[in-house]
Amino acid sequence: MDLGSSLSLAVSSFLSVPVLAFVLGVISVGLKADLRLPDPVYQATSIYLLLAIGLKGGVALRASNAGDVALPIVVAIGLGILIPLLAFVFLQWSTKLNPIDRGAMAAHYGSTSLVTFTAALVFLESADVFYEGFMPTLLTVLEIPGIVVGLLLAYKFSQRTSDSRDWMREVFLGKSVLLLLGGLIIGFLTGVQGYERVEPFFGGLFTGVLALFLLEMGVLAGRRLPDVRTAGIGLIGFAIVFPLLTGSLGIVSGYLAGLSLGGAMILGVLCASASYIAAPAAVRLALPQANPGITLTSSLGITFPFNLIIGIPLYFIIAQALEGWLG
Amino acid sequence: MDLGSSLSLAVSSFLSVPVLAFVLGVISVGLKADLRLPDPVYQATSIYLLLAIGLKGGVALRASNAGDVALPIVVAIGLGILIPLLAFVFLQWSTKLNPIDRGAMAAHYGSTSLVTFTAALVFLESADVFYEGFMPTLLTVLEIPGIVVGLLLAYKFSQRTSDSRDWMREVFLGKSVLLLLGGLIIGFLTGVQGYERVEPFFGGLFTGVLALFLLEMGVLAGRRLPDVRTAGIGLIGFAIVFPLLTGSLGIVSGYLAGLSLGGAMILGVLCASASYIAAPAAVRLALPQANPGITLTSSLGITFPFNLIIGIPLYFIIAQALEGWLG
Amino acid sequence: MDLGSSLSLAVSSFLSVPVLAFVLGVISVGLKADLRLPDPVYQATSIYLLLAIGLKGGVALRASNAGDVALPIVVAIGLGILIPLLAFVFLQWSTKLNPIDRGAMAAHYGSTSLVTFTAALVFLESADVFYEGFMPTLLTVLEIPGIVVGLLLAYKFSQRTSDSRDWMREVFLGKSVLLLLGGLIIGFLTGVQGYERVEPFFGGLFTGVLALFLLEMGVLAGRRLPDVRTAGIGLIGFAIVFPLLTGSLGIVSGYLAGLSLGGAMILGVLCASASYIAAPAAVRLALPQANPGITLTSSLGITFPFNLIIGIPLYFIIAQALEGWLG
Amino acid sequence: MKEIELITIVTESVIQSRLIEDLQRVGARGWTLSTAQGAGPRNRRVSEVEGGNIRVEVLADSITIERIWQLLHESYFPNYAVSAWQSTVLVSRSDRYSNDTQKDGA
Amino acid sequence: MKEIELITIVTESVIQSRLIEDLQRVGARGWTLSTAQGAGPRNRRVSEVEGGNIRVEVLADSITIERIWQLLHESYFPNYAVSAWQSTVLVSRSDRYSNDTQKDGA
Amino acid sequence: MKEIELITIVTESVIQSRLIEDLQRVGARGWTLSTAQGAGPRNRRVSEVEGGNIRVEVLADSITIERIWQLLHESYFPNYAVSAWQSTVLVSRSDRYSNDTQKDGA
Ligand SMILES: Nc1ncnc2c1ncn2[C@@H]1O[C@H](COP(=O)(O)O)[C@@H](O)[C@H]1O
Ligand SMILES: Nc1ncnc2c1ncn2[C@@H]1O[C@H](COP(=O)(O)O)[C@@H](O)[C@H]1O
Ligand SMILES: Nc1ncnc2c1ncn2[C@@H]1O[C@H](COP(=O)(O)O)[C@@H](O)[C@H]1O
Ligand code: NA
Ligand code: NA
Ligand code: NA
Repeated sequence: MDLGSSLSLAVSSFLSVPVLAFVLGVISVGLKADLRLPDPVYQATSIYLLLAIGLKGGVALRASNAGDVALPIVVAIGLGILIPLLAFVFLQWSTKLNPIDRGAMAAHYGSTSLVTFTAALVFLESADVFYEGFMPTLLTVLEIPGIVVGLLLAYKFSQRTSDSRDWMREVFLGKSVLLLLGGLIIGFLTGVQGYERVEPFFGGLFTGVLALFLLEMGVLAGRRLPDVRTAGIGLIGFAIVFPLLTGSLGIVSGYLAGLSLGGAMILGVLCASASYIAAPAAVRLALPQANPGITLTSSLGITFPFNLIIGIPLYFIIAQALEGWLG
Repeated sequence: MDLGSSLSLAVSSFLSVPVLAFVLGVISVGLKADLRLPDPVYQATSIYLLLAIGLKGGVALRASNAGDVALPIVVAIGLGILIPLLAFVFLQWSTKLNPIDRGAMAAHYGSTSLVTFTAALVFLESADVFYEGFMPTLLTVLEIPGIVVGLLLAYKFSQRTSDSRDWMREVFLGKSVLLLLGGLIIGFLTGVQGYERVEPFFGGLFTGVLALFLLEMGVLAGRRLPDVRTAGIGLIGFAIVFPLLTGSLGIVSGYLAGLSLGGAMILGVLCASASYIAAPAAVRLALPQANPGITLTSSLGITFPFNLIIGIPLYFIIAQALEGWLG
Repeated sequence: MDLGSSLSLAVSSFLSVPVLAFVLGVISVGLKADLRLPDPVYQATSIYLLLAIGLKGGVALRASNAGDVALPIVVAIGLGILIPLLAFVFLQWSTKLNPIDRGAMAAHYGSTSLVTFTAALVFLESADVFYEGFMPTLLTVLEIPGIVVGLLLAYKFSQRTSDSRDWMREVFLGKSVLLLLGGLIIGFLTGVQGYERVEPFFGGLFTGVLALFLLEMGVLAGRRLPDVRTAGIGLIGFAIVFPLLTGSLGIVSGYLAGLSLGGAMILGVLCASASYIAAPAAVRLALPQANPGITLTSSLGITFPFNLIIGIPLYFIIAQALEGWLG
Repeated sequence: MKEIELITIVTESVIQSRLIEDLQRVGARGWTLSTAQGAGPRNRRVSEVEGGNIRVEVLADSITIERIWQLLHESYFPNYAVSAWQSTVLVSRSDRYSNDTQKDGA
Repeated sequence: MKEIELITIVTESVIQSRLIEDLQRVGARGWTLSTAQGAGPRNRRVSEVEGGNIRVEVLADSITIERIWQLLHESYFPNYAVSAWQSTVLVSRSDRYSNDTQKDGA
Repeated sequence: MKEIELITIVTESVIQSRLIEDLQRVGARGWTLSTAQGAGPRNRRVSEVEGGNIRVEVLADSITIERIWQLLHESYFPNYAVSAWQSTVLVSRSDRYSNDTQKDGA
């Protein structure tokens, strides 16, 4: 596949219903007419996406060879520890944030974004590119370590003692981890036959529900835009350059772990994406002194739209370019 | 198709799941056991219907010839201006309402009802009758002018000055307009291929979700029934006769604008239907002195059920009858 | 079908997505991270299930022979009166509950559980076993009499006078009865052709939505588990032994009423299951002195999980065993 | 501005319609209701399955409030999970809420 | 602990954004809003279709509260379904809510 | 009828379970919670993504209320978006809410 057709993929990715719904959400904020879903529906949608991703991944995991899965999991854990360290150092260099805010940022960028991941799957499926079905396992694995490392960095470098009372629970037993993990296990146990019976719900509706969810994400991201303008070049730079860096790191690691083009690209997306659900809640509890305005502006206001619109096709192009050497 | 088969169509329309669900909702009010959907789910359902209608219309619009669409749009705008004027005059003649309430009524009947429109589409699809796919464009076009003309009439004839602070926004950037228009544009941009990926959600579920929505509409309409009894013959007459008039006007205009049987019938439905979501909100903000009891009793308690159960098959029969001369 | 394949059916029933989702819900409570659906979504899901069950049953009812349906209905009414009497006596013998609490329990066990019924349908469909399509009619018929008899027993034996002000309405015109009955009638009127248009929504999504609902039920049941430990052997014994008894009674009665293997098994499930939605609400209004802790612990904390995981395959095996003699 | 009494009642949502009817029967001319969750010393209820608590506020003259307390004591406190509290607040247009002086005749 | 005024406004949800804007315009430095249902002597509204009532609470100094009452009298009481009541409550960090002494300079 | 204190706390929903635990730890025997939205002078929070505010009411004796204020000052005011206010209300069955006289032994 040459660059021309890659670019046309990028355009058709932008013109997919979910991405356009995101843009509609952003625009609606500008028009002061937020197209938000009612909160309970937004929550239900997010439960649906987590379970659906988990289920599908579990079914695929069962069909996979344990040997094929083990190395990517180990690599993902390594990346989950490495990336927040990189973020912490990068931010010291590019911004004047204090250690607490840097730890908070590290926790966000060390963890992952379900929706970005999902959009990448939809991208590959539209393009008919193969990826390893067990990728949701890596999503689950990458969810937690980044948050823990980020928080520990903040505690260490701010010389505060941690009241780990509820954040441990929040991190390890948060709803998103439980639903993903639960879905994985259910999918694994039920297998192809069991999945078939719920496929019209968890499979057929998936892209449509994602579009609805992205409409809402567009509103949330749009509300952050005014803050982006005042965020400072250091933070904006981080929110765009850092994902490119970790995205490429993820792709290379993916190839080295034996993943296919699609799998390597998705590992790249996982590394490049920043959490805006699990991490913010955990950080708010564990690091109340951190300024949530900064982390959300960066992860939700800049990195998320960047990844969704530019990043996903870009990581794909990068993965294609590297395939010859590493794939 | 002769009258006999038209009548059998009418019966089978009444016996469709969405219409029967509406009847169930009405009956449940009589039994004091309102079968309402929880409010957030009702709102989400309405977002879904607007987006789904818009998307499908946008995909069809792209496949249409600009020339075929232009004339119907112009005609629709003309009808959107004419109908509230007719309503204002008709009401002066048939009721004792003051100019403010007449303006409020004109705004409701000048705008359109999404659900009536949708039920008409489902009717035509069940009957395998062709209609122009771009009809949602006309729905969007007809949403706004009627409300504006109605409000201006009220201001002019009550010699009040308008505090147009928020109603302009409410009218032009209300959620329903944004979702419809957004859906249209997304559908237009994404085309058939993009739509295919969300079709199981936005297409496949459509009639079922409409049934759920109509259950709720039945409850809302049923609650208006006690007020209908005390409404006075003038208002009741208006709520039934006026739609017949504007419905026929719409059908004739549709044929003159070059629409097919199905298209003309749907333009008739759009003209005959009265808004009960966009208009009430705008009127409440712009004309707080108007009595919402009157407008909702008329539009939701009489015209909506009338159109849903009798009107839709009737407009179809009228459209068939006129097809020979005008089609 | 021999015992071996029956057992393998039981295992594959346990490994179905809905049952595993239930288990996930229970576990999440143990991990203090309740995976509850937002309340409005839970309510909407329950409306959906009731309507969907009713619709499908109504379509099947229309296709049935009146003669084939009449006897099972009469038998179901008889069981609806008999079972609460049995429960009342059984509890006097096995526990020290006062007449009010026994009446409350009788009302719960005399009525039925939609979700257990639904899970049984899904079980039979997975196993490709025929059942009479009109079974939802029996579900509807069995909903009410048990509650009434249970309440009357409580009043009689506690020598209290009943303030029947709102419980009559609650029992006879509760939402679940209205939705089931409404669905049945709509299905009956609309027939196969009308149903086809909403099948992707009400049929295709059914098992998936059930899985989501069971996730929530798992949380609710899991919250009852601490109470189960302190419930006393008499109550626990009742909650497990009584369903086995009434389940077998239902199966035998089903065969005698001319039902097939699948139909008899489902009648058994209806008899064995205890209400945890309609009955609790009615009992709370009609018997405020009754302790809801006891009835919910028994019906939701013990009987429901027992039926879902062990009961359904067990009733199927019993029905198979009896088929030779009675079927 | 006039003083009037405000009573807030938190109870199980399953008895919502009965409570509202009862309140109107003893003289309340209006009410405002929100949904709520809660815990208390009694905590014996079915509401978990049925959607939690309701929180009802009623503005009324002190005679009506007196009757509401009586209603709660007779029909609600013994068997249902209820908390209720009363305070005095200032309103304008006080005849909207009171049965003493039905000037606005609604 | 200092005394400050609390006004609670219950009205139709359709005018939510206008009301919030108006409150801020006359000096409220914050607000808390919940959704609600209700009935009252007037009951003339469109809210049923649009999602019921809202219940807005504003803590403010008495001058601002005075201006809020005036706002209600001029723009809301005549045409919308509204109930409102005022009471005095104790807060800590009272300068957060008051315009009298803007020490925290927000 | 006895007087008792009512404290209302509005804060970010993300800390709901921590707050409820803390309230019970310092002696609250019950609580009522509704969801809410809001704005204030601080407005620094993550709640937008997580579902807005919560509004918690606690009836308690004045010693417990005193301890709740202390809790808020130490653990909540510094870092979270919080508003809180206190008032005195009348309740019947006051021993349900108070730790002074635990007559009902719950
Ligand atoms: N001390 C309290 N403060 C605030 N609300 C309370 C208190 N105690 C009880 N409640 C509320 O009253 C409801 C009923 O209490 P109970 O009857 O003890 O179950 C609870 O669910 C709470 O919503
Ligand atoms: N006496 C009252 N007590 C509590 N709330 C009231 C009362 N009267 C009216 N309300 C509330 O104020 C809203 C508007 O009242 P109205 O203007 O009479 O329609 C109602 O929907 C109720 O929520
Ligand atoms: N003046 C006020 N009146 C009512 N509620 C307020 C006020 N100020 C703040 N709040 C509430 O307290 C929350 C936290 O305020 P803040 O700490 O300023 O972000 C806000 O989201 C509001 O719900
Ligand atoms: Na990442
Ligand atoms: Na119209
Ligand atoms: Na039963």
